[in-house]
Formats: sequence, structure tokens, C-alpha cells
Amino acid sequence: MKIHEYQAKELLEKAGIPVPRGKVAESPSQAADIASELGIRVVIKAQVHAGGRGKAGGIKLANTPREAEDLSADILQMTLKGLPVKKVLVEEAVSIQKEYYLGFVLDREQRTNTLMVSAMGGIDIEEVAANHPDKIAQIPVDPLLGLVDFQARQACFLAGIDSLSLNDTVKIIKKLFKVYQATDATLAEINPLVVTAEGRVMAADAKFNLDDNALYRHPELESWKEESEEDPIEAEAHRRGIQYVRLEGDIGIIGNGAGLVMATLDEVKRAGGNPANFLDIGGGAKAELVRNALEIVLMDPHVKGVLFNVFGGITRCDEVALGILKGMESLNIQCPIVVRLTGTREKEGRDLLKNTSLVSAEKMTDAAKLILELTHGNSAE
Amino acid sequence: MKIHEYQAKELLEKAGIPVPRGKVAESPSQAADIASELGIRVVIKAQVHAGGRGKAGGIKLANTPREAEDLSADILQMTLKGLPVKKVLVEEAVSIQKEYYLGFVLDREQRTNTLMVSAMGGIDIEEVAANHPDKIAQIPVDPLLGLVDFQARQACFLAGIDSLSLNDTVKIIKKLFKVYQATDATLAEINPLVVTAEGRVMAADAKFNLDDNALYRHPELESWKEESEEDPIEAEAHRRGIQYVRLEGDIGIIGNGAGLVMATLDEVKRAGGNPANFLDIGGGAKAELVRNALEIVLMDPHVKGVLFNVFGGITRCDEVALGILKGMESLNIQCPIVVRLTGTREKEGRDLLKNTSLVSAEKMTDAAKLILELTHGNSAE
Amino acid sequence: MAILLNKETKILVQGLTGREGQFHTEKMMEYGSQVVAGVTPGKGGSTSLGLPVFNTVREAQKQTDATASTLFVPAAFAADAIMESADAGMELIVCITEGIPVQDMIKAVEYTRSRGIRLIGPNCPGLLTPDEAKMGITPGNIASRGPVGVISRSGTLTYEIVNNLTQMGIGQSTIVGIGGDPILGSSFIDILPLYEADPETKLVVMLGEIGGSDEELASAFIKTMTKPVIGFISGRSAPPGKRMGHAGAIISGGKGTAQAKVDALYQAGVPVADTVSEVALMVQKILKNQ
Amino acid sequence: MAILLNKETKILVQGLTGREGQFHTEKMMEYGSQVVAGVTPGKGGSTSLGLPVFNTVREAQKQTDATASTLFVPAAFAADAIMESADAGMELIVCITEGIPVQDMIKAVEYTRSRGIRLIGPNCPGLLTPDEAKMGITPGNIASRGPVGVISRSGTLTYEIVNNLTQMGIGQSTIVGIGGDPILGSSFIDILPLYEADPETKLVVMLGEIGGSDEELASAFIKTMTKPVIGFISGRSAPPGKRMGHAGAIISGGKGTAQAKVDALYQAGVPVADTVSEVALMVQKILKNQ
Repeated sequence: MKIHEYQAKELLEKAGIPVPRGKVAESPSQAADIASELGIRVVIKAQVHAGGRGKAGGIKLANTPREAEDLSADILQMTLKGLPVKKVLVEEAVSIQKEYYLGFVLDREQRTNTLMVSAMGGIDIEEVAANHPDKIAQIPVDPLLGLVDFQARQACFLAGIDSLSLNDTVKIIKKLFKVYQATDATLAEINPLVVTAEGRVMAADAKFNLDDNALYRHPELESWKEESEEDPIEAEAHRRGIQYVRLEGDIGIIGNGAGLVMATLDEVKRAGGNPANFLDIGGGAKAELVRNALEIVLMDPHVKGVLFNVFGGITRCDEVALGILKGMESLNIQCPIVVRLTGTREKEGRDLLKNTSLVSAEKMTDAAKLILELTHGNSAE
Repeated sequence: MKIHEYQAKELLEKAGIPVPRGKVAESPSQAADIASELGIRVVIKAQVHAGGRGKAGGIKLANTPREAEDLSADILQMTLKGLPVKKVLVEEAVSIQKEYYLGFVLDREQRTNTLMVSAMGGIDIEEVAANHPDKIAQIPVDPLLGLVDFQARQACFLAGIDSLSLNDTVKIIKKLFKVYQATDATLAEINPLVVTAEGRVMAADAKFNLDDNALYRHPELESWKEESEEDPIEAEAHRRGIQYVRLEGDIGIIGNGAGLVMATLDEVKRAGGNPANFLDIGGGAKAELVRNALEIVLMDPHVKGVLFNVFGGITRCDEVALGILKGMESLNIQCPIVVRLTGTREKEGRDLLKNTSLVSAEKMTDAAKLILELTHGNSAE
Repeated sequence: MAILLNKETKILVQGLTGREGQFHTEKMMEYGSQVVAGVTPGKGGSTSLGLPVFNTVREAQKQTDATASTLFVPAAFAADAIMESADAGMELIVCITEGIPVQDMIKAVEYTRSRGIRLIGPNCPGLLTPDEAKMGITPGNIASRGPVGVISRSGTLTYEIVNNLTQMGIGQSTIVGIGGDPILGSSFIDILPLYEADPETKLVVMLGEIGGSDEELASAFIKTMTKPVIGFISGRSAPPGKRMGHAGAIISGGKGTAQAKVDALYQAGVPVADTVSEVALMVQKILKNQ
Repeated sequence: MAILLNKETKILVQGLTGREGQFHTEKMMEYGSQVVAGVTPGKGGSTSLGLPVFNTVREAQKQTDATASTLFVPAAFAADAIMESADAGMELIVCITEGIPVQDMIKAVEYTRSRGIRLIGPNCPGLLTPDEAKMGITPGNIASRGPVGVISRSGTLTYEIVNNLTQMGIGQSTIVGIGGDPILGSSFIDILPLYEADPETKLVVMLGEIGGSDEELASAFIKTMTKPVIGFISGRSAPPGKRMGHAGAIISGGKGTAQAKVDALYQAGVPVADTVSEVALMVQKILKNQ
């Protein structure tokens, strides 16, 4: 789960990490109020889960409350990388002397968390990693012991953090690790960590990814869940307990098992099509869930056809077929549907679908070609 | 640092471990007020750092506030194992169905903390350990990982905790470990953990030892420090930064280095005497500290003579001699003093003490015999 | 021969008395697996599916000499159950559970690895050695015994390919599902050496997917192997930043793309199938030429 | 020969720039110890006592090839400094610092032990190999080179006995102060095998005190030793429950009494001196009879 900058800063502030004074606004007038309350020059920052907000015009400086109002109005009308801006963060503009990068990230290869520190802050850390790998100090954290103080110091010395801001930075690293652990994060990034003209060290921007699987032990963060879902169909799918990812194509995909569904997407792409989504009904799905899955996929207006690909293990093909039939009864379906069922009770499943408008296929590759032909007249091959 | 039962229960309650309702009282009328506030039968418990309070009459049941007042008056006049009772804990009397033992203790051999659980609660765990060692489940806690849930369960199963109270007990063990760690304890013991007639599991008595070396990071516990010092001379010594332990004899002992001072105590005992104290001036002591040490030792009215035993390494013998002279000037000393100085600047030190009433000795054994002769007319040998 | 698991392996089931545990343990036993006991804290002393149930793994181990444990334990308690198993001396732990918090898993993985214990999973279908035994949820009916080692990060995709192999008359030595989470007890590189050392296994099918760099790391080892490996990577069409079902199947920070994995495999001399149905055909071809 | 430390040992000092660090490092260098650098975070690049100062142990190690580190670091930071040293690959760490929180120490001790690194202390006088080198605060002038290994839980008591030995013309191989805390990096049983293996050491003096059961555990090992050991236990007159200066010198829970230790040593065939001055006399007698 991704959270917004203003939420990340709320976490940091609670952990005792200095952040610029500021508040979130949902309307231009609110933004103006915050700006006049702060009483100095402010930054207006679009709150969306998209990188490169600055370049896209989602971050602006305002000298007066009036200016803050106008600029907020602009930003609140924007759509950044397809995401509508619903909130802006209005905070004091700080004069920046230096910009650092601090981050903790789940490190799959090391099977632990890794601390990353760089004196090249303010730009995308992946860019630094690609072009100046030696400018990032990376220190894996012992899974059982946690971060040890000397590691924080060592990272700072390796990264070349200025000696004047060293102690403050070390303290912030320790606090960041605490909040990283306390929130079950998989990423906690301060970029940039700025040294202001007055020598204060503070988090000017922050990014957190939280582990969805651990949300149950953080009821205080649950309320952010809804806001983290920026796509309404994805939000609805998750409410119904369905693994759904919206993509940009027009072929709806439904299958069981993440690997198989991904492979199905690949087959469609290979056949020259573009998948509209990823949808995994999981193991042992009942008819009702299959019906729901179909409804979710069809909520996307771009969908021109649907491909079912199910390998029956625990999942029974006849149950899936029943679900599809239910969907056809209850939903007003206008587009073609190709169904490929194999494995447990495949015969029973296929029998159920005889004498319907559904198109049956035996192999994945054939199924992909079929749905392409039915929706676009022909496949690429 | 030892803390009182009522303080230990305060820690438990904050950690979410159920304890009987109750409050501490310093006067009989306060005790009566608490009893009438609780509105049921209460237990009055003397708050002193002494085991076996019950047998010594320091714990009584009171049916009415009036009775609570009378019994508190009795207990507040008691001296248990030499310690005056200044406070009593007044708490609801619970009807006990079962008594268990739970504890975390610093385990020197395993070099970690050990969880101990026994279904034989309510009696001294050392007695259980001596007579029924198989009735105590002992599980060492990984120093880096901390307590893992399965260990808490395993200890309960091994100890034979009743299945009805199992889940509650496991939860309490986990909370106890948290507070044990959070307070830098070296002992945290709930004995007994009771199952009430109604099936509730709660801490009926508790004992904590805290690590003095870690107190600096627990400012909230500092206020208990004073109360933990029950001997006024020890308290005064510690205020002056001197390692002093009051004992029951009449020969005051001052030396440098814990091992050497202990060995000096042993020599005095071997010579047939009884040391009045342990006092370590530490390494590199200055004259003023030595003078203070002498003053502290002489605060004990039982002291009939003082033995100095110093091996000069970093500590300079002449500095020690100067301190003794200062003490003789400023304190009205009536008793004999034997001084044994060796090592760094021993000649200079001894020269300073020439022409005084002080008695000099070359060896520890001789020094011990000398002070015995001067105070008791002869030594045992 | 086979790897990791055979019909002699004495198996415990942690979470036997739960719904999933019941269902799949029954299937495991039907398949021939030597399940000797269950563990459910608080249900010690009872029996389930005719098996004794113990309160702790330690007790179960003492009474049954089991050396392996399969976990059908709810996600909130699974990492703890893995550590309990490791502490009790299990040599092989297979964790089926999906949805375990990742910070719990880094502890459990370190705990097992530092003790030299093999952990498979979590979020995996488990192990199956055809005609001998299975630990986990892989359907027994699709497998047949033979020379192909199958190792995979996903479940149904594996079933599909195993099914294809069996239908073409090509059997498998042991099928290993390592799981779809970002933090795994065993990755490809931990299991491949076992296939290499197993006389029965003549060829390995490795089914990877986007996310992480397990496939890249494995490629370096594959270069040193004497046995042929055939690869497949799913998620070629997945966009970055989107988690494709599996918690581990995500391209993030420019890492974990299908292309990088395919490239690494090609460089290691591994033929990579373009489609699922191609995999079995490629296996057939190589086995014929051997 | 000697154990643990000689004039070739390249030594770092963590906390060199502090008051204690300055004072004692100067004495260490005067004595002949090969101190090669200091470590004080934030003072990297400066020099002190003519030695380069580094920000991290890792950097100091890289520049100097040091293999041992002595710590004069304030108690609040000492456990962290021990772990830093261990992480940087020091083989021998001697921690002089007194007053380290015990929960910090159990972590630091586990950290060093699991990496196979030898930690001496904390709250100890350190090591001294006469006429070669010292790490710590043992006064150099009282020691002389010879056949007696001295190992002890306390400082001044050791000095007293070493002084006696030297005055009687009996030298020492290496003097090891293991420290007076309840949680120690090395106990008697960790060091005794080194004396047993050292050709120069002909006899070992072991100075124990009340608290814990290090002496009892050591007794079991001493039974297997070919070299004579002479014991001394201080605190015979100490009452239970009172901490005698050292955090570790306390009889609690009926454990750690002087009598139990003396008994264990006698059972292991170890003569135990009754008084401090007896120790050197007993050593003299045994050496004469050899």
C-alpha cells in the first residue's frame, strides 16, 4: 500500500523527525487559509502516487495566500499520470543548503532490510544508482538485531554526509528505522533530506510503501487504505476480495493463480492484443466469486472481450463454468467471451458451457488467438 | 535497583497485565479510605524489600475499612528484616483457584534472558528449583531476536499450565517480556500469577530488579531510585558517588577495587572480626573522595575501627594518605585506624602518615590482625 | 531417487486441525505421504484424520521422529510456527501459507538459515515427488514419475506444465514450488544444486516470473551445471510498479523485468520458452536428443 | 610465547580522544604496545598522540591492518562500539568500560560470539603480556615475564598478586582480566585452554569471586588440564543479596557463594589459597617442585 506524502510526513513527525510546517488541503480556499496561517512563502504539492510531480507541474511556490489559492486551484484540477489530484500539501518553503537521500528498503536478495544513504539527494535514487552507484552507501540490517547505531554512522561517513549535519542525520536514520519497523513498511524514503540555510536537517519529501499483509496489525493506518486506491475498479475488486490490477488494454483476463494469469496476459500480448487487466480468482473459487470477477472486469468500459483461463487443481472447472453462466444471466454482456478450462472436472465444466454463446478453447495459445479474432477481427499471427 | 511491589504492579498495569485493584497508603487513615473506595475485603501488604513478608506478619486481610485502618497501623509500625515499613499496599482480596509462577531473569551462564514458568506458584521459586527442578520450565530467549511466541506457549505446556488459562498466560508472558525489556530489568517475576475463582488470570504479587547501569535511559523510573535505598548511609554514599555496602560488623573497611576490598573483608573475618561495610574508592581517587569515604564509614555508629587497604596502580598512595589526613583534621575521629598502602608512590604515602596516630601495616593479613587487636584486644589467631 | 522428499520422509502437519490443513493433509495421505502427526497448540492429546495431535512441534518430534513439517497455519502465526519447527529440529519445513507479513518472514528466514534448516515457501504449493509423497497442495493426479525436475515460483502455471509433461509421457523427479513472496526460504539457486546432484533428474524446468533477481542469480549457477535447464518467465507484459497477484511479482526500481531475466538465462545457455505450451515440447526435444 | 597478545599485535583504540583513552593509550604505547590508530566518530582525519584518528573501525582497519581493538568508550556507547569492531573484522576486542547496561551486553556478546570473535571484558583491566604489550589499564611496572598465567575477575586484587609474584622473582606469561560484570565476553573456561596450549605457561593462577558460576564451570575443564592451577575466591564473608562493588559480584537465588566455588575447585584438585598473600607462596612452592 502506497501512502501520500502528507501521510508519510505525519508518520515522520510522530517519530520525531523534523518536517516543514504544513497541512493538507482539499480546496483552494483551504490552501489559502493554511498559507496565511503559516505566514510565509509556501510550497503547494499535489498528493498523488506519481513520481516526477515537479516536472509535471504538480509542485509550485506561492508567495502569498492569494497566490496559494490560485495555484492550488490549478493543481487540484490536474491529472498526473492518469491520476486526478484530490489533495494538495501546503507547507512552508525552506531555503535549502544541501540535499541528501535516506531510505530503508526491503532487500530481496539479502533477505533483509537495507539502509541506503546518499549525499546526492533530491533526484530519483534509481538514477543515482544507475549513474553513480558509488555515491550510495548501502548497509544491510541484521534481521534479528535490527539497525545498530554504528551502521547509521558508517553509512553517513561512507556517503560523505557533511560533518556538521552528521549527528542530526544519524538520529533521523535511527528514528526512520523505528517508524519503518513500527509500520511494517517495505520502503521508507526521505528524499530529499535537506539541510536548510540555518543548518536545520529536515525531511522535505517522503515516500512509504506499507506491507498489505501486515495492515491487520496497524488499525490506525487502515483509514489510509481507501485513499491509497486511486482506481475505482481496483478499489471495488479489493472490497470483494478479488486480486485485480487494471491495465491499459481492452481484453479482460480472468484466471486462477498469479503465474498462470500473468502467462495468459503474455499470450494475449504475444497474439497482438492488449490486456485490460490482471485478475486472479485464487484457489478453490466458488461460482459467486467467478461471477463477481466477471462483473469487475466488465466495469472497465474499454473491455471488448473476456478471456477465461483456468487450470483446475483445487479449483473445479464446473464451479467456474457455473459462475460464468451466472454472470451471463445477471449481467448484460455484449462482448465475446472465450473460455479455456482444463484440469479437475474439465469435462463437466465444458458440458455446462455447451449450447451457449461462449467460445471454448483447449490451449492457452489458441484461446488468446480466438479472443483477439473475436474482438479485433484477427490476431497478429 | 529493587522496586516495591506497588511500583512493580504499576509497571505491569501499564503493560496491560491484569493486577488486583488497589493503591498504596502511607497512613492508616489513607488505608481506610482506599478500603472503603474498593468496597470489598482487602489485603494490606507491607512495602519493603524483604522476602517472607507474609510469615513475618507483613500481610493481613481486612474485612472492613475500620479493620484496614487498624491493621495498617500495626504494619506501618513494623520493622521487617531490619527494614522499617513506610508504605502499605491496599488492594482487593481475590479468591484464588490456582497459583502459577512467571519470570524473566538475566541468565549469566546462558548469557541471555531466560523465561521461567511453573505451575507451582505462590512459593519461593528457589525452593521449587531446589526440590522440584522438573516443575520449572526454563527457556532461554535469543539475545538478538527476543522472545518468540512459540517459546511462551512451549513454556506453558511444559510447566503444565491449565488449558483454560493458557491463552491468557501466554499473553501475559509476552507483555511481561516487553516490560522486562522496556525497563532494562534483570528480574521480572510474577509470583503468584493467580487464576481467580471466576477464571480471571492476574498478577497477585510481582518483583522487579532494574539495571542501575541503564537507569539513565529511564528518567521516568529515576524517582523510584531514592525509595529503593532503604539504608540512609548507603543512600548518602551513593549521592557522593562512593560504592558502599553496609554490613553488620564493627570494622570499617576502605580500599580500592571491588575484588581487593572483598578480599580485605575476608581477611578481617578470618582474623575473627566482623566488617561493618564494603567501601570501594575506585581507581585514581583524589584526597577529597578518600576523606568522604572515611566520613561515610564513620557514620555507622557500630564502627570501632577503620582499616584502609590500597594497592596503588592508577591510584596514588600519597593522594590516599592526604585524604586520610584531611579526614583526621575535619572529622572528630576517636577510633583506631590501620593503613596499608602499597604500589604507586607508596613511600611518599607512608612518609605523609609518619608521626600521626595512624597504624601502618605492610601486608593485608597483618593489617587485619592489627585492627582486630586495636579494637577487640586480640585477633582470633 | 528424487530430491528433498520421498515416501520415507516422516511428516508433521502444523495447523492440521484447520480447514485447509484437514483438506490437504487428507490428500497428502491419500497420495502416500507418511504424515505421522499434527500440531495445534491447545489441541494436544486429541486425534485428527487418525493422527495424534500435539501441542508443540518439539513434543511431536520427540514422539514420532518426524524430520519434516508442512505448515497450513494462518498468516499471522505462520512465521512463529516456522521458527518453532526449526527450534524443534525439523530438517525440512514447507510453508504453504500466503500473506505472511514480510518483516516476520525476514526473521523466520534468518532463523532457519542460521540453523542450516531448509525452508520452502511461504506462499507456495510445496513439494511433490511423484508416486511417493507430497507436502503441500500440488494436485497429485497431474504428476507422473520421471526424469524432469520442475522448480517454480507459481502454482497453477506449474500444474499446467506438469500436466502437459505427463500427457506427453514425460515424468518428473520432484516438483518444487518455491513460492511467490518477495522473501523466500529457498530460491532457485538453493534448489538447483540438488537436481544437479540427483542421478534421476536428467533435465530441469525452471519457471520464473517478474520481480526480484532470483532468475538472474540462478543463471550464474546454471552455467556450471552439467544438466540442461529450460526456462520460462511469466509477466513479460506486466507494467512496472504493479503487483501481479503474488507479493513478489512486481517490477520496482527498474529491477525484476522479464527481459532482464530472459537475457540472463539466454546468456547462461538456457533456452527460454515463449509460451507455456512450448515448455513441454522443448523438454521432449532435448530428452529425445540425449 | 604468551597468549592473545604480543608485541606484533596491531592495536586500535576506540575512544582514543577521550580523557581515559588518552591517559591509558599513552601508557600502553610507553609499555611497547603497537597501537596503530584511534577511532572516534566525527574526529576522523585528525591525529592524537601521534596516531591517526578514523571515523569508523572499518576505515581504521583498512588503513592499518589492525587485528585488535581496545575500548575506552563511555558506557552508553560501548556495546555499539564492540559490535562495530566485530563487524569490521577485529579478532580480539578488549572492552575496559564499566557500567554498560546488561541488556546491551547480551546483544554485543552474542554478536561477537556468533562471529567467532574473542571479546574480553567489559569492566575489566584488560590484557598484559609482560615486556611485550598491554591492552587496557593494568600497571606495567608490577609485571615481569615468566611462567605464570594469571586470570582474574577483579583488577587491584590481580595487581596485588602479580606484584607479589614479581617481587618473589616469579614472572607471568600473560595477565588476563576478564572483568567483573555478570555478562562477560570471555569467562575462565574460554581462556584456560589458551594457557593449557601455551608452551611458556607452566602454571595458572585463577582469581575468582562470588557471583555466577564461572568458577564452577571452569573446574570441570581444569580436571582435564595437564598444568597446575591455583585458585583464590574473594567474597567469602559477603552476605547474600548485596552487590559487592562489581555488578557481577552478588550472591543471588542461593547461587554464586564462595563456598560452592571453593568446593568445586577442590574437587577439581585445585589448591585454593585462603589469603591473598598465600597465593604467591603456593605458586613458588609448586614451581620449585616441578
